[in-house]
Amino acid sequence: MASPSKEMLLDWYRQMVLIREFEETCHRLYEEKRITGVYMHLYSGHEASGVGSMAALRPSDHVITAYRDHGIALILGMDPGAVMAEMMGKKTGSSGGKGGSMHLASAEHNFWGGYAIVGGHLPLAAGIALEARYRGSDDVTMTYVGDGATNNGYFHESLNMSSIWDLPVVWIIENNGYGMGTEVDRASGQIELHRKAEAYGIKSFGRVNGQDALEVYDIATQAVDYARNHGPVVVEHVTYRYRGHGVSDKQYDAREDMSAELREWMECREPIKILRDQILKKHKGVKATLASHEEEARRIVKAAVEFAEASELPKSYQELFQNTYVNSNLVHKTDMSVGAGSD
Amino acid sequence: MASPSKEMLLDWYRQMVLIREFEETCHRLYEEKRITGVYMHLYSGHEASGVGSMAALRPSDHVITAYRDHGIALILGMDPGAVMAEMMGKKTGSSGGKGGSMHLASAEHNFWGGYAIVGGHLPLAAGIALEARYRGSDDVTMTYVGDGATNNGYFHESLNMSSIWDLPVVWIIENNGYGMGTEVDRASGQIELHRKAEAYGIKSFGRVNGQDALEVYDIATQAVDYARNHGPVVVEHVTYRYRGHGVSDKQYDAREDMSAELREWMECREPIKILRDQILKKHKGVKATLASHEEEARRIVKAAVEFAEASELPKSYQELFQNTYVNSNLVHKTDMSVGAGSD
Amino acid sequence: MAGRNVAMREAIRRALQEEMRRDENVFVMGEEVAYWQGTHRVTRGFLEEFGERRVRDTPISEMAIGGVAVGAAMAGLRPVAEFMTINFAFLALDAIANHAGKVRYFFDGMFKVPLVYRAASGWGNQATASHSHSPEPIFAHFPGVYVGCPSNSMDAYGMLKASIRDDNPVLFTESIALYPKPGPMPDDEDTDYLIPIGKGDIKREGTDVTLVAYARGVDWALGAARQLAREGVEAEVVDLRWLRPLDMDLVYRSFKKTNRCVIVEESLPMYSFGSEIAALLQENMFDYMDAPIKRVAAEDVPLPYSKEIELLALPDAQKVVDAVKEIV
Amino acid sequence: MAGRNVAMREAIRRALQEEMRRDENVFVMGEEVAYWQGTHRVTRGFLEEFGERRVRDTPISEMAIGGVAVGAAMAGLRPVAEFMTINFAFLALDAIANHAGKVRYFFDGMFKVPLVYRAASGWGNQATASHSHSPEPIFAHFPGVYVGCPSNSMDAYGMLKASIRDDNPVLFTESIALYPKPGPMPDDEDTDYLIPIGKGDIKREGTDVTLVAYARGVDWALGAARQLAREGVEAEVVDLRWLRPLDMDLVYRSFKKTNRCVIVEESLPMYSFGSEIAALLQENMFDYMDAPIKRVAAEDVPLPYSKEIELLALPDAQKVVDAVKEIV
Ligand SMILES: Cc1ncc(C[n+]2csc(CCOP(=O)(O)OP(=O)(O)O)c2C)c(N)n1
Ligand SMILES: Cc1ncc(C[n+]2csc(CCOP(=O)(O)OP(=O)(O)O)c2C)c(N)n1
Ligand SMILES: [Mg+2]
Ligand SMILES: [Mg+2]
Repeated sequence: MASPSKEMLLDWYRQMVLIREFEETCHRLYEEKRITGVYMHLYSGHEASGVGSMAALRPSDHVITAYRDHGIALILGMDPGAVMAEMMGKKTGSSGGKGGSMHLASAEHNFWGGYAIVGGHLPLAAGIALEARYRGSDDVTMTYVGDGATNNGYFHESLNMSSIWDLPVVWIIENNGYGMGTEVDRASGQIELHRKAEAYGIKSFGRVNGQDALEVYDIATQAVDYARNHGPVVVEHVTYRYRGHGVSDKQYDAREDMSAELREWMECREPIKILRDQILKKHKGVKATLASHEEEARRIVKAAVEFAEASELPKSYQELFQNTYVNSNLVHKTDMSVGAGSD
Repeated sequence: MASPSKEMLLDWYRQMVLIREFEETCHRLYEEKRITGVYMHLYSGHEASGVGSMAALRPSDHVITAYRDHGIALILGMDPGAVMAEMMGKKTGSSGGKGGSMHLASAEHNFWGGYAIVGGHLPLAAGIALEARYRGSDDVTMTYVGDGATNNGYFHESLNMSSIWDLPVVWIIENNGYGMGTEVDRASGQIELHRKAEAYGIKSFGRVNGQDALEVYDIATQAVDYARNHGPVVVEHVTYRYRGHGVSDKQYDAREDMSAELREWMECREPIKILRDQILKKHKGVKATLASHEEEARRIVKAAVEFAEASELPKSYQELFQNTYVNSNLVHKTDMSVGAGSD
Repeated sequence: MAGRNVAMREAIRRALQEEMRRDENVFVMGEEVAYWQGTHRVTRGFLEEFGERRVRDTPISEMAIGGVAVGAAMAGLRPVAEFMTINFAFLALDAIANHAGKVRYFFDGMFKVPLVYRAASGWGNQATASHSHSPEPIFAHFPGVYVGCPSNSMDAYGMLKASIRDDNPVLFTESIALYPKPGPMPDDEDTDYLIPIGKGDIKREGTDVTLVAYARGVDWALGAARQLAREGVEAEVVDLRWLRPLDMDLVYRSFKKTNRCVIVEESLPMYSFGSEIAALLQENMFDYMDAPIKRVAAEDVPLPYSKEIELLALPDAQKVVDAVKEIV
Repeated sequence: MAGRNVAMREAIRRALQEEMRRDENVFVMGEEVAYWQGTHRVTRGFLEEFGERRVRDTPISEMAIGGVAVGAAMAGLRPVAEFMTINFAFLALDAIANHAGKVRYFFDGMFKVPLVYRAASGWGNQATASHSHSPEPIFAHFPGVYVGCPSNSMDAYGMLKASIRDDNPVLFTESIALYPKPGPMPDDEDTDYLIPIGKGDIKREGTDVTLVAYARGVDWALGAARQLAREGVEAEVVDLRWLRPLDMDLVYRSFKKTNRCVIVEESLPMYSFGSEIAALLQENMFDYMDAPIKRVAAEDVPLPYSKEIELLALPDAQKVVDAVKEIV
């Protein structure tokens, strides 16, 4: 069993409390209408899944996910200010305000982005891994995919392609029990999602308690190692979403079974608390550090909000059209007769 | 082990020699340019797969397949003349000349057709089975799908849907070793195709020698029974295509490994010969019947060709537009301003 | 005949509910239509009333949703299959265009395909590029599937009912922005209120310019018409309602009177609704054209998240007014 | 500059081969591109020359073909992904329109997507309804992906090379009917012969009517022009070559001279190429219009198998001549 150092554990704690603070702040800002829009999917509850697995990566490895991407972005070290500015559609946002909550990315961090079409990022993951194989590099592509997404054709075609081409992808199924309002067993004929690997002849590392960062990390190191040296692998993280599907999800208030379930998860399987207990059990004299991480998280997120709110919205036609194409001369109002020819 | 009566066996023989005669005649007519077009995919070599499995059905059950559909049509009892006329695009064709080789169907026989988009018929199969479940009928939908098609998103989504909805579908994978020119192991990460059932929590009846009608029948009766009473099942038939992918496939001449393989199959695993040997081993005094079936096949196919060739081609705008819609008044040359409103 | 005001969402809900009560073969399937009560609340209460057999949640499997509906329809049911939004129906283009729209044809009339695909459509509200389309014209390009796009409660009610009762496949799109919009409805007892497939409607009479629109475009056109009226320009607003088949006679009649036209749509501008209507008008009404026909559509760009530039990209009444002023 | 005559298939093959020799990052993937040597023989010999690493057979997985190319391109390769025919690309509409065409935009320029999708297109030869489309306009509806459609060997060569070298995604369609058509090519040493994206071409000069076409439509237009010339009508044939972006200046220049236009395409008629070009012409060239602009396209029907009615459904030179005669 991989045993992370004290420094690593403390750093995970730092990441997890930062994510939680960031997400809960997003939630509040949305309620206050300081963040607008219709789509925002929070990572609260998922922290150990992302933090534990990405700790197994090296910087040259690749990461890609769906729209529930804030946590991944922060773990990779993206600037919280730029991420918060993106929530608000500001020019200083990490995607210049064009992408919003669902489309964070950072080329610098090998973070290939969050994507909004369910399953749509899965073949992209295979393509990114193909580039590594093509060049003979052994960088892996860590790919997060929801339980609901495993029922989509993209999942099937992408995993199969990764298998026949021996692509170094770690397919992490984040099974949080639901795709929107649909329980796993109402959506998938196979409820042990990791067993879908069988259909592709892909190695499975089975099902992992996604609320326990240590367990996640342990399996992730094996999975990453396998992918780096052999080919694709599947891992299933069992986790839970604390804030429902997304900001416009009103089911948690409406469905009593869901709120009871939520309370149960928050009380008995809270990932930050689990990690905290593990750290305190193993290491002495770290309480102050933990507290300082918590405080630091509040400070960082507060500063992020201030930065984001002080930033400007893009407003011009020039900004609207920019970056539709490389070398586009179409930087003004649509003129259908003017080509967007490059060069 | 299900043991079919002498009459059944003789009838299977009749069906198989009819198919072979029909297919080889199609091949010849195509070479002679008496059948035209670019797509025609023959069932020669596959006979036992279709005959043995469909023998497990009752008339109210449903059948659907892809473009390699001539054999299925003939087994169901469609008129060979109408089928041959369809090859030639004649008015008297079973699809009025609109569909051609890839689109045979017969509502009367619960044959829901041949389809040309790989995997495209699989959700239709689920939909047909849904109708049965919806009405509380226990009719099953026998669905044929190629090995290559199992790598397509349609396969994944359709099998999963059949599983969560307990639809009475028998998914028969006709594994003839290739999707066009691609061997199974170059296209699918899982080479035991029946094991894909695991991804959907679907019952699998494993892999069957698709050249042995008796073995096919034996498993098919169990599979149909299971589907009728419980839900979807998967069966894999290992078979072979004698005439390459389709009429425009020139690989069998070009690739020596393929022709050697073909010879091996034709010599050692020839489905008609296998059945013939089985019949002769079990039953006495049937040689004349077998011979008369062979002769009858030649007679029927010859008459079919004569009928087809004597029939007329559709030629009018009225025929071109007919049956685009139900109750369409668009039976003349396109007039984009005239609505095709029904009623 | 006009009864109480209800939101378009509710009009659609009621039409669907009544048709399900009326015909046991009608059922709904789609993502979150049952337990979640429909993402846009159109199937609110359906699970309770009709049960799991007729109100079927599906996995996130758009190809299968598209194709299962075809099979079920061929076999004799009348599926109403919902795509949560039209954007996800891109994944079902093959099922819709190549299967729903063609099985009747390539089997020369052997089968009927009486299904309705419903999909929420349109953009706005920072839904971002991949979730912001109004691509009805793309689907209407292909023969075989009718395409209906209502602009208000009454129409939505009558058009959906006609679609469900028709024996052909229909793609029925509902502008998300119009869901909450209130409008009159037929009287409660008038449950057979049907708007025939392919029948457009004059939403406002006028003599100076014809505004041709559908769905949300109709509101922009009406808004523009009110503004123009204050400046003495009387616009006639033609709501085509169906993109396939097109009620061009209605447009031509109006154009013969006004001799000027602006086409309004929420969709992208190229190879789109405005393209087709303008092409048809100049071809068939050449002698009546007093000015070029103008088009108001979304800008030719993916839709951004950020709200002000998102609004820049979208059409609105003011853009329609400006276009009219260029030609009157 | 024009070298020997070669078939368009061979011109495409050579362009692709040379670009692969020139740039190690270029590779091909698709169904049957390697061992089968390409369904249309465009990648004949590639496997032998470039090996399995750069010539990759795929499963029958169009969604993945569409999306893997996007990921590989973002990561720095230059994929040329083949859809065996454009019909199968319906299954990849989401990968193409929502991913290839938008990742650059929604990440505000963070990534480039230098890929080419190649697809055999068009109809004829009794390929039947689901295999008979020329739906380039549908794909060109969406901003983000350029669309190129050559009409002869020289253009195919120069356009494909430009597409491969461009840093934007390009959908490149090849009319099946044109594959065997011979035509001149650039000289052997001229391996940098490029036709810029968005640049159309006058294929024949004339003064009396402008025929606007692309791909196979160009041959019908040229055929019609020859026939018309015998009757004293000189048609100018504009080959737009690219459906996105459109070289409308070229069309306008021609139209200012001829004041009459017929648009020719292989595609279905509604919401299509002819629609857009006619709409643009009447809008921007109103004062130069001496007659309505006519459109010649396929009939608005799924394509049947049977050969005579299939031909009825397709455009041809005679239909173009007839359309011209209505307006000159
Ligand atoms: C193709 C497609 N269909 C439907 C949707 C709407 N949708 C967005 S998220 C979602 C649920 C996905 O669930 P899951 O994969 O489990 O991820 P989670 O949200 O739980 O992280 C759905 C149905 C979509 N975005 N794309
Ligand atoms: C979606 C789609 N992609 C590609 C094709 C071209 N194609 C036709 S048949 C075929 C091979 C299918 O192989 P398999 O499923 O094994 O069936 P078989 O021909 O062996 O019976 C391919 C690639 C198609 N018709 N549809
Ligand atoms: Mg989930
Ligand atoms: Mg096969």
